[in-house]
Amino acid sequence: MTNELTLYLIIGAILFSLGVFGIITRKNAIMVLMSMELILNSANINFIAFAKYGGMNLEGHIAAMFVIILAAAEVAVALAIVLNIYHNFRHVNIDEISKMKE
Amino acid sequence: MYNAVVNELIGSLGLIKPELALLVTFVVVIIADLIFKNNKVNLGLSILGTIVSGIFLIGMSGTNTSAFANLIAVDPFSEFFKYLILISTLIVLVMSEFSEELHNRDVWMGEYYMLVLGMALGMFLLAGATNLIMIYLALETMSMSSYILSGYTKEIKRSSEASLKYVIFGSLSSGIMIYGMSILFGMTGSLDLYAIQSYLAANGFFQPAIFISGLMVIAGFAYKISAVPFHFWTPDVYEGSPITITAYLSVASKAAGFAVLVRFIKLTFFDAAGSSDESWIMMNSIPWDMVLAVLAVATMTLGNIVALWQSNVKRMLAYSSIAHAGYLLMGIVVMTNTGLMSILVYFFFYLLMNFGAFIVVMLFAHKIGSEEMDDYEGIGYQAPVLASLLTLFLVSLTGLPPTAGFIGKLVLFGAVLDSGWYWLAVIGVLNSVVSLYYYAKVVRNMWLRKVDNGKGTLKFSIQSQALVMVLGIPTLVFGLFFGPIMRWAEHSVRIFLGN
Amino acid sequence: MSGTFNILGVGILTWITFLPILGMIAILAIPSGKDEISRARSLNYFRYITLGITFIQLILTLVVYSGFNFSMPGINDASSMQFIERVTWISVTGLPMLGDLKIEYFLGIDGISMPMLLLTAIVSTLAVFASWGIKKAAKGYFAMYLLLVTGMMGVFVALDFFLFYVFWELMLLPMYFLIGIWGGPRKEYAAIKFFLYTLFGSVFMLLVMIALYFAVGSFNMFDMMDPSKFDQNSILAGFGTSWRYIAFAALFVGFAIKVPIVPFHTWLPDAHVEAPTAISVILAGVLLKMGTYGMIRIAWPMFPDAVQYFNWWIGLIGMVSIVYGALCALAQFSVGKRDLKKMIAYSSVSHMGYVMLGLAALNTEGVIGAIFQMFNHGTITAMLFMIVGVIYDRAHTRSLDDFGGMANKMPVYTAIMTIAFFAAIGLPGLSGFVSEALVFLGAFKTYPVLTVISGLGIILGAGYMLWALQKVFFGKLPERWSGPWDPTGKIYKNDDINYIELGGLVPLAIVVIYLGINPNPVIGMMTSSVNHFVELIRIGGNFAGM
Amino acid sequence: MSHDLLLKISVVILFLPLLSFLIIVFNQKRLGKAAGIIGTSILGIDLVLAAIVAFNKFVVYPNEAIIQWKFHWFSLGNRTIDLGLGVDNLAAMMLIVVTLISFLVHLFSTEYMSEDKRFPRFFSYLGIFTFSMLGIVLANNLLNMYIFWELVGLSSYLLIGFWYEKDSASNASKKAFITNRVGDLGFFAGIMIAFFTFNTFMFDEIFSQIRSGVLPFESGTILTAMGILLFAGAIGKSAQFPLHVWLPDAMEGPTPVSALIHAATMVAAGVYLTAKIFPVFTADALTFVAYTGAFTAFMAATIGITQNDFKRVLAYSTVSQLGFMVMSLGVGAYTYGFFHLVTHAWFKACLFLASGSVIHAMHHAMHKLHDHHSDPQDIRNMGGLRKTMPKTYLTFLFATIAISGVPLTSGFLSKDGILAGTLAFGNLSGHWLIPAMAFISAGMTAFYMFRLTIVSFFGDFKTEIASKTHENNTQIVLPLVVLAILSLWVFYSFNPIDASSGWFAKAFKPVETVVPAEYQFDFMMPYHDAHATESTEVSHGSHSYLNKFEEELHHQHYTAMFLSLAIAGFGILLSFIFYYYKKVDPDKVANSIKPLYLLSYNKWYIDEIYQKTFIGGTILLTKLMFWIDTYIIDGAVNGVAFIWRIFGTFVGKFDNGVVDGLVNLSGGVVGFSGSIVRKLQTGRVQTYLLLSIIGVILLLWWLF
Repeated sequence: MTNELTLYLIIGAILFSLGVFGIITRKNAIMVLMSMELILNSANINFIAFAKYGGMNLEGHIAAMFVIILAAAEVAVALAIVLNIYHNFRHVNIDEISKMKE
Repeated sequence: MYNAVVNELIGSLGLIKPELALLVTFVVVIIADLIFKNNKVNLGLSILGTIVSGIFLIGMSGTNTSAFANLIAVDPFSEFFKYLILISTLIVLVMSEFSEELHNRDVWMGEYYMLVLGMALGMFLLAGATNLIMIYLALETMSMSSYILSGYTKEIKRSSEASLKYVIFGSLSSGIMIYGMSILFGMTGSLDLYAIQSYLAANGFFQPAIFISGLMVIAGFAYKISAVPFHFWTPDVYEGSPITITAYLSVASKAAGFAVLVRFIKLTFFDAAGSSDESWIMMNSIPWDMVLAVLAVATMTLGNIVALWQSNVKRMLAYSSIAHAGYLLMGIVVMTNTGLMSILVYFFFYLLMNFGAFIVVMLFAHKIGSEEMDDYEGIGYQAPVLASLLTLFLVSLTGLPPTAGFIGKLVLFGAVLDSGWYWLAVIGVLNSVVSLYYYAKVVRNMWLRKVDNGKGTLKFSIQSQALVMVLGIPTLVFGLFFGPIMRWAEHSVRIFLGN
Repeated sequence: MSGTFNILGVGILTWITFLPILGMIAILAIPSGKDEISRARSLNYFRYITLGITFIQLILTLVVYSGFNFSMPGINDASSMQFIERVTWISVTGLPMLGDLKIEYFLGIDGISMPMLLLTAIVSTLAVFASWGIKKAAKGYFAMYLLLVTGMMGVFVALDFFLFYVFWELMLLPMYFLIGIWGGPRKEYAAIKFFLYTLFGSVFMLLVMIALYFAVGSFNMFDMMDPSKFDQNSILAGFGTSWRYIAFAALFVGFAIKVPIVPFHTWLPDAHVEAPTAISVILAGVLLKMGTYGMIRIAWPMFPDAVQYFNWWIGLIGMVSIVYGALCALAQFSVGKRDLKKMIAYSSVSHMGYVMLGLAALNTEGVIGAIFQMFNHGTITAMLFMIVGVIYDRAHTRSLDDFGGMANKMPVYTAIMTIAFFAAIGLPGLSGFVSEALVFLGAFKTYPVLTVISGLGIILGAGYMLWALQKVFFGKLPERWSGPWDPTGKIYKNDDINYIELGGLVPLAIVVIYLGINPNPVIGMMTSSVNHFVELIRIGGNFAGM
Repeated sequence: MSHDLLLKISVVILFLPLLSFLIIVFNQKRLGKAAGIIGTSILGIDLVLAAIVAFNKFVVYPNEAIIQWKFHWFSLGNRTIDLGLGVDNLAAMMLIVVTLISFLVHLFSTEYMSEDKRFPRFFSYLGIFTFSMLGIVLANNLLNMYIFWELVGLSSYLLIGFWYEKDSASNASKKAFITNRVGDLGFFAGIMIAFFTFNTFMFDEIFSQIRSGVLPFESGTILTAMGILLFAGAIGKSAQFPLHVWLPDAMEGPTPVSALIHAATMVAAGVYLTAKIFPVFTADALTFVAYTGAFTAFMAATIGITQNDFKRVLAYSTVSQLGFMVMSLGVGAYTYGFFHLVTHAWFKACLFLASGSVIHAMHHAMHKLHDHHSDPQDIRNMGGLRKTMPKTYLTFLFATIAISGVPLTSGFLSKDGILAGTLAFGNLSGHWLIPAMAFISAGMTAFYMFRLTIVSFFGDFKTEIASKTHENNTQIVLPLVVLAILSLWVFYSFNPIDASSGWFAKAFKPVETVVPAEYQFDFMMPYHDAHATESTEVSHGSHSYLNKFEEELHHQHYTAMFLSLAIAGFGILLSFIFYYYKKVDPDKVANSIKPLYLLSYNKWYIDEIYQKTFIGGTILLTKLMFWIDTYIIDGAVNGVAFIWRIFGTFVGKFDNGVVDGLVNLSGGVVGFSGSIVRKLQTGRVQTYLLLSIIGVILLLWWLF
């Protein structure tokens, strides 16, 4: 049982790492947003896994539900912003969106 | 049993009247926007809603309990921050009315008010949240509104750039936070902070996983208060956003961040039963105070020394707000109620002076079309009243008497010294000396250069000047008579510690 | 008549302190004027309001002086302070840890503050004459000037540390503007340097103030001087602990920067060289005294053990300041721009060194000498800077190379300057002598070697002062000055010093000469205070040994 | 006359010249030439009053050591600072000397300065100078002494620099003041020791405390030091080596000033001080004083031989004579030291005023000839003046005889006593160098004074200017005559070869030392101390002596007289051979001993040495200090700011510039492949994120 939990947690950790890595390395804004989803889902996996193996706690499921909902909302907002970026810059390459510095 | 739940829910609703008022206003503004299509109406309704919320807040002053089964604490501590948030919201709403940046365009303002209210709602919830999911929810509510608001002048490139950076940085931070929450949940078996605390109290041993997950959660808050090393977004976003939103972010959003940071640390990692007002007893051997002290020093030092190099006033104020976050963190480091009180006092004064400075910068920008320091040369002689007030705000930010900022620093350093963090206090005061240099740069440009340049005077509306006065007079008066604020803050340090 | 003295129900010290604020408000309310004529009229209003306010202030100070009881010691004894005004300013009770926070509006004077009060009133009144030529943004100038005066007065009458600190910092900003707006070519640099330096010093003072507050639970200076009031758990409790030494050192640095003492003095030459005449006068005449006043009023009585511990070093610093300042002043003849004002600025460093040396003496002669030297340096250096201002206004240069032979062109001016210069040298018959002699006599009893080395300052002082006198007045008049200063005759009708300038200088000269012959009016009021002070430090220091 | 009245008159005497100063200085334009009359008449009154006081002191109260008055100047609470004034025999005599010479100088100046455009101011300065000097004379304590000491410094500064348009004059006045300040520092240090030890400035109180065994730091060495430090003031004012350099330069002042300062007043102050504090000198201090005086006398005499400027020769002769006085006090011949001060005052004033008369005449002659280049003071331009200026010549000659120590003059009496004193001292203490230097100096004095007289007054006119000179009017001549008459022996002692029987020696009896026996020469200890059983002075024959020294002095009297007569005669003779009969060419002699000649001519190079060492050193030091100030202290301040700024830039760039490099680095650290690392070099936001994460990692790394 503990082994399975560990397995889930490792999957979560890998997803989290991939997400962070993606956010940091992807040039395309859309890809960045997708990486963000990975992070949120890694948290979801943790919540569900803990809920299942950590004593059938309902709170974990509820938390996962909330995260999914908020993730959707967040992506919506972020996409709108990316759209606006495209409107202004005619590209979504976040490398080159760096007018303000220092 | 159902009865009990329903009763609990209904009873709790009574405790969140201020939030409900905001929520209702939020909805009403959407509807009104559709019906009336009139910005004045939207503004009026928003202000009305804010005031109603404030009235409810006054009505329940002194409440010290918990709502919705420990989801939200309704205690004097959150109440204080809610006042701060409400005052900020009011100021932002009024300030927006003067903003040419927002009005000289075809975009409709309805969403703007709505989003400000949404953000205020998120911050209200954040100030009282005692459940990890509630914290996440509130934080996201607030964040999502702020992402949009920072890019509200969407046809301006740097505004949209700001919102993009904000959303990416914010998402990652909240992602890290929720991941940390998930682990914390797993380790302790609960999302409820009180329950987590009891678990840790019962199994009080040092566990890296708990520490790291705690740190990940704190990272989410640290980004909100722009503490080093989560401050990178701050200058860019502050510079790119409409100035009203910059001001809002630098005060209200930061206040909410501090509220939740303090509550999270205090409720989770401190011995609830053993802690007295005098000093909080830490559980485990996690040196939270040392961690925070290092963060505080790094934050204030970085904020100050980078601010030295800014030529844009708005950006300079952004870095200065980082530095102020550093000072405020010192109040948590000491881990006493005195420290907490000093944070509250400081925040209240910070609200006055920071908003004041931003409003003057905005008004100047309208007339001279620039936020660059170099363009401020001789402005003191063209707009003596506003320039004097800006000088007052900057002096207050530096922390010189007889302004409110000095009292803030006095109380803060007092708390730090009182608990024996002498080196921290020394670094703190040295930082405030450094800060003088860049604040004085603005003052220098306004008054020392192009004296009597004969350019004639800049005209500002009476209302806008009155708005600045409303902030300026208290900045001076509270510098001399700060007793009431101290008393209020003292009453507000009580955090609901569970049933 | 000692005790309180009210006018319209408000204490006289409050009047003295806040009268300039009223003046400032009046000035701010008067429009600058749009055209030439109305501008000129407003300018006159500004001048006369400022002069009037400072003059009333002077009169009130003299009223205080006339009612001052010479035999009440004060220092650490609240009951023997005079003209006390005591109102609770801020009171917050039942704070966690902080307990009852109480800050008082607590004014009063004793024999240490009375001379400073007189000095401030005299110098700030007379410096208005030196401000007569200010035309640029005159409204701001006179407003800031009055604010500055309030700050200075407040420092000398405050008996609550918090109040003291507020006044102390209050005069920073007006000073910054006064140097920064109306100063010379490098005014911005000088202004910010002054500001940063002083703030650097005062933040340490702030920390010590807070620490003392936690130790005694009040901002009242008298409580802080009373060892029995200290909370035994406080780090500052007891005597001779290293925390107390650190606290004293921090306070000392805060005050020393203001004095200024080598090596914290480098802001001074810059500030003086750039500041307009009247501000140099105020700066040298009053502001520098705030540093030493702070030491006597605060640092010394609160940390007598630390004073004894550091005393030799304080004396050494005094000696170094004396000799070093004098050498740097003398250096103005061989290097740099040979700036007369810079030379006088360095001479201030040297002369304030005497104050330190006198304080280090820790006996009646030395301390009386030190305080009297504060007063005398105030009047004498005020004269010196006014004098430099007079010639600078005419010649638009201060370089010693550009002058010579002025004695024939400006005989009255020469006479005044000779008096001032010889007073600065410490010529008997002029006030500087009495104080310097007392300092030396006192310091010799404590530190003979330091004192004798400091004596070099006397010789060097004569060197640079006479050198300057010779350069400016003697020899042949350079070709460029052979004509009248102002051929149009609009500003300067004749070549010699004019009546407005004399209005500033002659009263000071009279004070300097009179006190040189009869120092009793000033020394008399400080004797009982100083004796009490010396006793206090001595006894307090003895605790350290126990 | 009661004590009180006497003191009141003394106060009037003191303040009358100040009144003169005040009246004149504030009414310069209005008074014009009247200033001279006012000044002179006030001094005339002063002189009369001084005579009254002196008469009373000498006749009515001859046996009272001092009539004095002390009062509180100001109070320090637990003690007071007292001032006072007193008239003892010394003061009474000095009152006469100062007021008379000042009066004569005033009178002289009414004519001499009549063409000066600042005529009134000159008289005002003379007034304040006389005031200051009288203050010294009447001081009965160290503090008063110091106060007026400094005021003399000020007034001499004003007078020497009176013609300030000349750089040489303003330089000389500055030099005089600063050189004096060096001595004053020592003086003041001595005062500090005295005040520290005795808590009083009063002479009589200090003496009685020392007598009762109170010593500074309980050490005789410090007492010696105190004496020497107090004497340092005299070294400055009385132009003793090594601080004599100001005096010759001070000749830049108008000649009446030279007469006033260098004959009777300022320079006498040092000797007067030494005499006043004579009882406190220990054996070592006395030896120091004696050597200082002897060396000064010798050195100045050697310089005087070769100078060509009329006034400079007189200046060096003054320095030399002052050396005699100081030496005399040093060896213990107190009476004769002071005696020489008085006699010297008359004949030196006479010499200076006569030189003024000559210069005045030369000046007028040059004026007539429209000659503006010649030096009216150079003796090589004179010659034969006795024909054109007989009265000046006669008075000058008589004063020269007096200074050379020829019998029937006052100079003989005093100098003889001094020389006898040095012999006695040499005999008793073994310091034979002192009498040796004293006698040589006496001989040289006779030589160079006659050289001066012969070259300028005898022979033919050397220039046309000299031939066109003529005698000055009464205002100038009268003072000369008065002073010359006063140089006769008869005023001091009716016996022309022995002063000890005269009234002067009786009035100024040797004073007892107060120093404990262990620190004093045996021969200086009073007999009643040395032989405690005997109650009073020991009688030896017809004389009674205070101590062994006085006895020895008396015994050496005739030896000294013959020796001095011989040596003075030799000097005079040599002078005549060289300059009158021209049997020997002085230039040849000079060439044959060139190094010595140059040493003398260049005043022993002392000015040059000071210039190179002290002044040069100080200037170097000031430059160094200022450099330190600018570049090190201020530099450190600015440097800190600079480092802050650099740091600030660095951190500022952190957000964009440096970041790329860091990203590269961290990429490598994380171990990603090269291609991915390149892709890592991305835009800003992501860099921020990366850095945030690195920050957290660093934090964790630090914690664990």
